[in-house]
Amino acid sequence: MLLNNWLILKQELFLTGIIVGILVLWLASDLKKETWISILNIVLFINVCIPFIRFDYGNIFGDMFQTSPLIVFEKVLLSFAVWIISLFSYDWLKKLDHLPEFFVLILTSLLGMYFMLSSGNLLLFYLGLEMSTLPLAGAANFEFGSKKSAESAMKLILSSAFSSAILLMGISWLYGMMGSLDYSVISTQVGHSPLSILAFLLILSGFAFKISAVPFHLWTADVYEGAPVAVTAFLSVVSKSAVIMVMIPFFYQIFEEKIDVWYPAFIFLALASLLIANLFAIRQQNIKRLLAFSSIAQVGFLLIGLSAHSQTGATSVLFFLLIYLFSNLAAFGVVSILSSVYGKEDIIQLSGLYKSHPFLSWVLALALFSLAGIPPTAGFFGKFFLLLSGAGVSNTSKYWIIGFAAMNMVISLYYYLIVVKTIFMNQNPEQSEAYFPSTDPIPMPVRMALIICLAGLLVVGFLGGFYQHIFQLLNGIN
Amino acid sequence: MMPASAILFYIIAALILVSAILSVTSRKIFRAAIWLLFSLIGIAGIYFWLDMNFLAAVQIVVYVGGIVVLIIFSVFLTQGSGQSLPYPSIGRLFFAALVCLFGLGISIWSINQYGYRDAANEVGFPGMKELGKQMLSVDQGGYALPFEAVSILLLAAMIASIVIALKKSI
Amino acid sequence: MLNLTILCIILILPFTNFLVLGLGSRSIRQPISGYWASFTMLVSAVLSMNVAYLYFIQKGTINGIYPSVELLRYPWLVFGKNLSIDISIVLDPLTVMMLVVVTFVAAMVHVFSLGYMKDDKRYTTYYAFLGLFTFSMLGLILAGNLFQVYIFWELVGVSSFLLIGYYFTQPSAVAAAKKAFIVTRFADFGFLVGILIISYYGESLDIATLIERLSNTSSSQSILIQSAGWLGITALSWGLAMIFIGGAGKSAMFPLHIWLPDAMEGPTPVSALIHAATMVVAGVYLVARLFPVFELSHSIMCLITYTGLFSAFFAAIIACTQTDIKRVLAYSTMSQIGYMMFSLGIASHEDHYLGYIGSLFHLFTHAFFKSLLFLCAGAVIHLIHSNELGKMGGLRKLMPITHLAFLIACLAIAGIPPFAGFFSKEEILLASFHSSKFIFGIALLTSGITAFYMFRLYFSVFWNKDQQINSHHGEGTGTMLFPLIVLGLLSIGAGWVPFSNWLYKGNEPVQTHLDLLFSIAPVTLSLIGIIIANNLYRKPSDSPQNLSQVWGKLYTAAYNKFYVDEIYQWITKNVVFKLFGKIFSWIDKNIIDGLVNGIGSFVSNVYFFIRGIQSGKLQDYLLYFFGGIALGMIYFFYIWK
Amino acid sequence: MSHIPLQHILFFSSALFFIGMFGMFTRKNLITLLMSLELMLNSVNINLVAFNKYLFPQQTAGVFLALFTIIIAAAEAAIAIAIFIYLYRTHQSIHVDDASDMKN
Amino acid sequence: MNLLLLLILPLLSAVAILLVGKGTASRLISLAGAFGQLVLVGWLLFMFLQFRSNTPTSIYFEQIYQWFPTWAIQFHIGVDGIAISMMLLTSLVVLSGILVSWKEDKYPQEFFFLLMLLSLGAYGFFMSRDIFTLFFFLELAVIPKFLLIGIWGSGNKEYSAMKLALMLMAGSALVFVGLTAIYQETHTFDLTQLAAIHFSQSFQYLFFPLLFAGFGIFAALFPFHTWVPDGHASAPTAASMFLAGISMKLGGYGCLRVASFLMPDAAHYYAPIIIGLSACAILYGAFVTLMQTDLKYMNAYSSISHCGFVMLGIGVFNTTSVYGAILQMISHGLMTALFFAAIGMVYYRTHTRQVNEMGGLLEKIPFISTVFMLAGLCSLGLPGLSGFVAEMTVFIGSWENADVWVRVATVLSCASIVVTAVYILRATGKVIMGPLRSSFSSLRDANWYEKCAAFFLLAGILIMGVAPFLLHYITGNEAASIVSATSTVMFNK
Repeated sequence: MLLNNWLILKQELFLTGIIVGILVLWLASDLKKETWISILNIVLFINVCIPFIRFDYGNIFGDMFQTSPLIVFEKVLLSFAVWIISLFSYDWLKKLDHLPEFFVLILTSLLGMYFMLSSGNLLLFYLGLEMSTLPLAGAANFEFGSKKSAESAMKLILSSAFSSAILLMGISWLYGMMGSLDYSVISTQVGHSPLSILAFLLILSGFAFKISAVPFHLWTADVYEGAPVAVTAFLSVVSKSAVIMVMIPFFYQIFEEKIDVWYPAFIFLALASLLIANLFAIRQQNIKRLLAFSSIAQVGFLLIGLSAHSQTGATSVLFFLLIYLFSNLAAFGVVSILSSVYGKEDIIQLSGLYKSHPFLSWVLALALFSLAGIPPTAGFFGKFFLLLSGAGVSNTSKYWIIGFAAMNMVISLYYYLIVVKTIFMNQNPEQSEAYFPSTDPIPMPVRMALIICLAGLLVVGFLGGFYQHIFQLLNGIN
Repeated sequence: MMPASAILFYIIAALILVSAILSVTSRKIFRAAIWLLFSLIGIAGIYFWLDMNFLAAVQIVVYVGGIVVLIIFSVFLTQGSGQSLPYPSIGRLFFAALVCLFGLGISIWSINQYGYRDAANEVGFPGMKELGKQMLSVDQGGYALPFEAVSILLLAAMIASIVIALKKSI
Repeated sequence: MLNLTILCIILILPFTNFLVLGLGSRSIRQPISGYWASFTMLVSAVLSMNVAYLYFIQKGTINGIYPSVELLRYPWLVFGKNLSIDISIVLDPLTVMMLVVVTFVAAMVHVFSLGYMKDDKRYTTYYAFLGLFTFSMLGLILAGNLFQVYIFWELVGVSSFLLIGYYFTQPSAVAAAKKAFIVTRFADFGFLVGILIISYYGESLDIATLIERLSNTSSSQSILIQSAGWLGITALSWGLAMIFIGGAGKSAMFPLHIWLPDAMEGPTPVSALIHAATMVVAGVYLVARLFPVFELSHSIMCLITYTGLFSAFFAAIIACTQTDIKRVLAYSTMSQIGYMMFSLGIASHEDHYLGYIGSLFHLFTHAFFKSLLFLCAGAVIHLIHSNELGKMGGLRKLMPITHLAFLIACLAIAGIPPFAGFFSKEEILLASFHSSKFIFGIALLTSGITAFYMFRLYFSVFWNKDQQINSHHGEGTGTMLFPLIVLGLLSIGAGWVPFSNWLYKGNEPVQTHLDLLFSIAPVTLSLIGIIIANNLYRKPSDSPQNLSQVWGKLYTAAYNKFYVDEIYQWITKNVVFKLFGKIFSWIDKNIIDGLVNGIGSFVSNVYFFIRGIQSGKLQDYLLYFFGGIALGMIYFFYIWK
Repeated sequence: MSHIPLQHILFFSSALFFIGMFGMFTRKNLITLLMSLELMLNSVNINLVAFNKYLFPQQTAGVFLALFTIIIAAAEAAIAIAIFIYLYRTHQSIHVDDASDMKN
Repeated sequence: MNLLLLLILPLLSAVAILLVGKGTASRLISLAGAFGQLVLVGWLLFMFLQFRSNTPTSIYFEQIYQWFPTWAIQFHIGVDGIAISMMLLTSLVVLSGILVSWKEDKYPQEFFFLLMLLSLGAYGFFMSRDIFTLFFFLELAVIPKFLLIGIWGSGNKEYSAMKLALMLMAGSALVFVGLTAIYQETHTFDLTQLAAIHFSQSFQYLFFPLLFAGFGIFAALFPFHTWVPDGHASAPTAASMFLAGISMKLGGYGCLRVASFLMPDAAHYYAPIIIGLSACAILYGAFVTLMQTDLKYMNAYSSISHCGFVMLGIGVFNTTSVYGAILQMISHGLMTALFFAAIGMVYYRTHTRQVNEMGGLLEKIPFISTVFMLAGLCSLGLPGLSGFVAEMTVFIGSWENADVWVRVATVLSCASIVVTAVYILRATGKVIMGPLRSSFSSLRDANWYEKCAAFFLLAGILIMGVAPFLLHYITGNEAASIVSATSTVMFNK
C-alpha cells in the first residue's frame, strides 16, 4: 500500500494510535488524573484537527473503505463531539478510577463509527456498528457504585445485541439475494420480492434501534438515565449522529429503489417518535431521562428531514445534527456538573440555579431553547429546514405531517420550558442559600466546553454559507 | 430415496432445533447451558456438512470452547446450579410464542416466495488456504481491515470485561 | 369683517383655558385662573355677538335667505374616496344663534362660578373643564360635517362626565357621572350607526352635501336611500331614527332621560351651563340641523313629535313631586326640551315651519331663563348647603336679588307675558294647534303643570316657612349676582328679539305675530297653575301632603320617577351583567380557557395511560421492538399494495 | 448436500432464530437470555454460510461475515457476562426483572 | 438610511447591558438604547418622507443579502409607511416601557436585556421583506416573553408564562405550516416576489386559514385569545406594555401582510368567518371585561376587544377598513401600553390591582390618575385621542361592505363602544374616583421617569388623535396599495 492509502486512513490510524498510546502509557507510567485528562483533551483536539492537515479522499481495501469530503466532515463532527464530551466530563473523569480504560472504550466506539461511516461494505458496516456499541455498553457500567449504571449497561448490551441479531438476519437474507455485501452491488439490484422487503425491514429496525426511534426506543430512557453523563452524552449525540449520517447514503443511494418502503416507514417512525417521546417527556422528573425523550423527539424531526429524499433533505439533516450536537452537549455539560455535585440529576435540583450560577443557567436554557427550535438559537434554523425539506416530497398528506411535527414542537416546548422555569423561577427550598452550591468554581475545561457549545448553538444557525457548504458536500447524494 | 447426506442434515437439524427448544425452556439453568452446547455443536456439524471445515472449527473453538464455558462459569459465579428457574407467566409465554410463530410464518412464507436458484453448479469452494489469504489481503475481496478492526474491538471488550468484572461492588 | 380669525379666537380661547389651566392646575393660583377664564369667555361672548351682528346685520340676506358661510374645511381624516371627516367651521343662522347662546351662557356661568366655587380646592381644574366643555360645544355647533358633530358630541359628553363627577370623592357624583356618560354613550351608538347609514347612502359626511343630495328626490343617492331598507323600513328612516336616538340621548328624551336628574350632582353652575342651556339642547340642535333630511321621513317626524311630547308631559308630572331643587329644575329642563323636540316634529312647510322656528326660539329663550333658574338655585344652595326643598324657605328676605331673578325666570318659563318664555311657547303652541288638537291639548296641559311646579319651587324656596339660617351672608358675591341680573334682564327681554326674521326655513322670514286671543288659554292655564302653587306652598301647610295622599299611587310613582331608573337598573344588572357578562365570562373561563387548559392537561396526562410501555423490563422492550417489526410486516405485506 | 433444497436450510435457520427470540422473550435469567441470543446469532451464521455455499460459491463474503459475527458474538458475550456478574454483585440477583429500577 | 442600524442598535445595547452588568449602568444603557431607537425611527421617518416625494416605489431602504441560497432565503429588509409607523410605535412603547420599569431591582440587567431583545424582534419583524426572516423575528420574542413574565411577573405567573409561550408557539406552528406550503409552491420566501404570484384557489383555501389563525393567535383572534388575559395580567408592567402594545400587533401585521395579502381569494372567501369572529371578539371581549375586577385582566380583555377591530378591518379588507386596522394597531399599541403603564404605577404604589380595593386615587396621585383616565378615555374611543380615529375608520370601512352579515357584525362592533364605556368608567369610577381609602393616604405621585414614560405615549396618542392626517400621510397610500395590489391579483385570474 502506498503512503497515499495510509493517508486516507489517517483519522482511523491516529485514533488507533491514541488507543494504543493510552494503553502503553497506562501500563508504563503512573500519571496523575489531571495530567491524563489534559493530555487526552489535547490529543482529542488534535484528533479533530487531523484531516485539516491534508485532505485525502479515495477508496481502499477494494472499496471496502471509502472517504470523501462528506465523510471526513462527518468524522470531524463526531470527534469534535467526543472532544467536547471529554472536556465537560472533567469533574467526573477526575473521580473515575479507570480513566484510561474508559477512554479506550469511548475511543474504540468512535473508531467503530469511523469504520461505519467509511464502510463500503455491509461487513465493515456491521463491524463498525458493533464496535461502536459494545464498548459503550461497557462504558455505561463505569458509574461504579450505582445500581442504575449496571442496569443500564445490561439493558444496552442485551437490547443492542438483540437488535443486531435481527439486523444481521436481514443482512443475511439480503446477502442471499445479492450475492455480495458491497454497497455498489446492492444498490444496483434491490428487488421487490417479499423477502427483500422483509430483509429490508429487519435492517431498518436495526437502524431505528440505534437512533432510538419509536417503537424501538424503549431502551433509550433507561440507559440514558443510568449511564454516566459522559456516556449518555456520547450515546445521544455521537452514536445517534453517526448512525443518521450513515443512513443518508444508505437509504438515499444503496436502498434508493426501496423508497416506497422506507418513506412510509420513516414517516411512521417519525410521527410515532415525535408523539410518544413528547408525551413521555412531559412528565419526566429526571433531566437525563427528559433529554433522552427529547433526543427521541429530535429523531422524529430528523426522520422527517431524511424522508425528504433529496439533497436539501440530507443537508438539513447534517446541519441539524451539527446544531443538535452543540445544543445537546451544552445541556449535558450542565447536567454533568449537576450530576457531579449531587450524584443524581433531578430537575427539581435545578431550582434557583440562576441565583447561584447565571452562566450555567443561560447555557442550559439556551440549549433547551435550541432543542425546542426557538430563535435566535440555531435549533430554529435546523428544525425549520428539516421540516421544510420534509415538505418537499410529492406526497398528498405531507402538510399533515409537517403540521403534526409543528404541533409537536409546541408540546416539546412545554417540557423544555418546565426546566427553564425551574432554573429561573423556582425558589430554592432553602431560602437563604442557593440550592446548588456556588462555592466550587466551574473548572476550566468545562467552562470552555460550555462556551464552545453556547457559541455554536447561537452562531451556527446564522451561517448560511456553512449550510451551503454542507449542501455542496452532499453533491451527488441524490 | 433420500441420500444419506440429506438424512444426516435433517437429523442434525432436528437435533439442533430440539436442543435449542430445550435450551430456551429448560428450568434448570445448567441444563439449558448444556442443551445450548449441543445445539452449538450441532451447528458446527452443519458447517461440516456444508464442507466449511474452517468455520466449523472456529465454531467449536469459539462457541463451544469459549462462550459456553464462559456461560457455565458465570452460572457458577451467579447461582447454584440446582436452582430452578422461575416460570414465566402464561400470558407472556403465549404471547411470545404467538409473536415468534407469526415472525416465523412470515419468514417462511417470504422465503418460499423468493425463487432461489436450485443448488448451483458445484464450483469448488475456496479452501482454508484461500480463506487465510483473503483474511489478510488488502485488495478487492480482502478482509485485512475488518480483521484489524475486530482486534481492536476484542481488545476493548477484554478491557471492559476485566474492569467491570473485577470491580468490587459497592 | 366676518372671517376665520374671529371664529378661531372664539374657539381657541376656551380651549386654551382648558390646556393652560388643565396643565397648570396646581401652579396657577386660585383667583387668577378663574378671572382669566371668565375674562376670556366674556371676550368670546362679545366676539360671538359681533359675529352675529356681522352675519345677520352686516352681511345680510342673499335672495331672502341667509347664506351659509364655510370658513374652514380641512380634511382631518380621510376614509377613501367619498367620505372624510373635514374639520370645518360653517356659519348659518342656526349656528350663529347657538354660538351666541353658548358663549353668552358660558360666560355668565364662568363669572358666577368665581363666587360659587371660590372655596373649592380644584378651582383651576374646574375652569379647565369648563373650558373644555365650551370648546367642545362650540365645535359641535360650528361643525359642517356630520362626523365632526359626532366628535364634539362625544367631547361634550366627556366634559359633562368630568363636570358631573367633579366632586369625585362622593360616590353619588361618580355614579351620576358614569350614568350620564353611559346613557348618552348608548344613544351615541345609535347616532354612530345613523351616521354610517346616512353617509353610506349619501356618500358624504358633509352636512350641506348630504342635505342637498338627500332632499333632492331625483338624485341617485336619494333614490337609493329611499328604496333600500330593512324590515320594511327604508334606510333613510333607519338612519334618521338612529341619529334621532343620538339626539334623544343627549337631550334626555324619554326613555333616555334618566341621566339628567342624576347629573345634578355636579356643581350647580355646571348644571346651568351644560344641563340646562347648552349641551342638553344639542339633540334639538342636531335635529334642526338635519331638518331638511328629517323632513323627508314622515314616520321619523312622528317619532320625534311623540317622543318630545311624551317627555315633556312625563317630566312635568315628575317635576311636581320632586323635593330636590335641582331635580325639579332638571325635570323641567327635560320637559322644556320635550317641547322643543315635538315642536320640531310637527314643523312642516304647510305652516311655514312655524314649529321649527318656535322650537329654536324656545331653545334660545330657554337657555337664558333656565340657566338663570339654575344659577339662582346655585346661589340658594351656596347659602343653604343643601338641595332639599324641605330645608329652604323664606329666603326672599335674605337674598332679594336672587329672589327677584328667580321669580322672573319662573314667570318666563311659565309663559307669562311679557317674559321671554311666553313668546317662544306661544309659537310652539300655535304650531301644535295647527298640527293636531291632541298634541295641542297635551302641550297646553304641560304648560299649566309647568307653571305649577315652577311656582311650587319658587314658593317653597322663597316663601313658606322661615328657616333659621345662621349665615353671615345672604346674597353671594358680586360675581354671583352679576350673571343673575344679566340673565334676568335677558329672560325678560329675549322674547322681543325678532327671532323669526333671522332664523327661518324657506325663502323668507315667517311673519309671526302675537295672536292675543290664542294666548288666553295657555296664559290662563299657567295662571291657574301659579295660583294653585300659591295656595299650596306659599305658607307652610299640610295640604301638599294631603294632596299627595289623595293622588296615592300616581304620586308615589311620579315621586319615584315612574320607576324608569329601576327598570334600567334591572336591565343593567340582569341583562348586561348577569346575562351577557356572567355568561360570557363563564364561557371564557370554562369553555374557551377550559378547552385550552383541557388540551394541555390531556396532553400531559396521556402519559399516565401510556407510561406502562416504559415498564423498565427489558423483555417488554424487546417485545415492543419486535412488535414494531411485526407492524411493518403486517403493513407491507397486507395493507400496502 | 445438493439434495437438500436451500429453502429447507433457511426454514431451519429461521426456526432456530425464532426459537432464540422466543427465549429472549420468555427467559428470566440474564444468562439464559444470553444463551438465546447466541442461538439467534448462530442461525444467522447458518444462513450466511448456506447462501455462500449454495448460491455464490465463487466468493467468500458470507463465510467471512459469519466468521466476524462469531468473533463479535464472543466479544459481546464477554462484555455481557462481565456486566451480568457486576449486576449480580450490585443487585444480588441475576433475574432480569430485578433490574428494572429505571422505569416511568 | 441603513435599516440594519435599527437591528444593530438594540442588539448592541443588549450586549452592552450584558457586559456592563449591574443595575444603574444597565438602566442607563437601555434608556440610551431605547432613546436611540426612537431617534433612529424618527430619522427613518424623516428620510422616508423625503425619499417618497422623490422616488415613488413601494418599499424603501431595501437591502438584500443572500442568506441561505439553498432555500432562496434572503435577508431582505425594507420598509414602507405601515412598517415605519409600526416601528415608531415600537420605539415609543419600548422607551416608555424602560422608563416605567426604571426602578426594577430584581435582576435589572437581565430585565433590560430581555426588553432590548424584544424590541429587536419587533423591529426585525416589521422590516422583514422575506417571510423566513419575518417568521424568525416573530418567534424570537418567545423566550424573552416567557422569561419576563415568569421571573418578574406576579400572580400565577408561571402558568401564564407557560400558557403564553405555548399558545404563541402553537400560532407560529400554524404559520410555519403555511410558510412551508407557500415555499413548496413557489420556492421563494420573498414577499415582493410572492406578491406577484397568484396561488391556486384550492391552495389558498387550504392554507389561508392556517396562516391567518396562526397570526391570529398572536393578535388574540377570538377563540384563541386566552393567553392574553393571563399573560398580560401576570407580566411585569413593561412586559405587559410590550405584549399588548407590540406583540399583539405582530399578529395583526402578519395577518395583513402575509395571510390576506398573499391569498386574497381565500381572504375574501373566509371573510364572513373572520368578520364574525372579530365581531364576536369585540363584543364578547367587552362583556367579559365588564366582569373583571383585576385591572390588568380588565385591560387584557379590553385588548382582546380592541384587537377585534384590527381583525375586523383586515377581514373586511377594503382600503378604508385596512387603513382602520392599521390605525387601530398603532392606536391600541399606544393606548394599551399607556394603560398598562398607569396600572403598573398604581400597582407599584397600592400593591393591589383589585378595583374594589382602591378608591379616590385622584386626590393623592393626580398625575397617575389623570394618565389612567386618559388611557381609559382613549380606550373608550374619545375623540381627540387615538382610539376614536382608529375605531371610526374601521367602522366606516366595514360599513362600506354592504353584505348583511358584515353590516350586522359592524353594528355589533359599534355596540361595543357602549360596553367599553361601561367598563372603563366603572374602573375609573372605582379606582381614581370615590372616597379615598385611608391606607392610601401616603401615596406619592409619579416620579420623573414615570412622567416621561407617560409623556411619550400620551404624545403619540394625542398626536394621532388630534391630527390623524399626519398618519394618513405616512400610511394611507400603503393601505390603499395593499388592497389594490391584491385586487388586481384577484381579478387577473
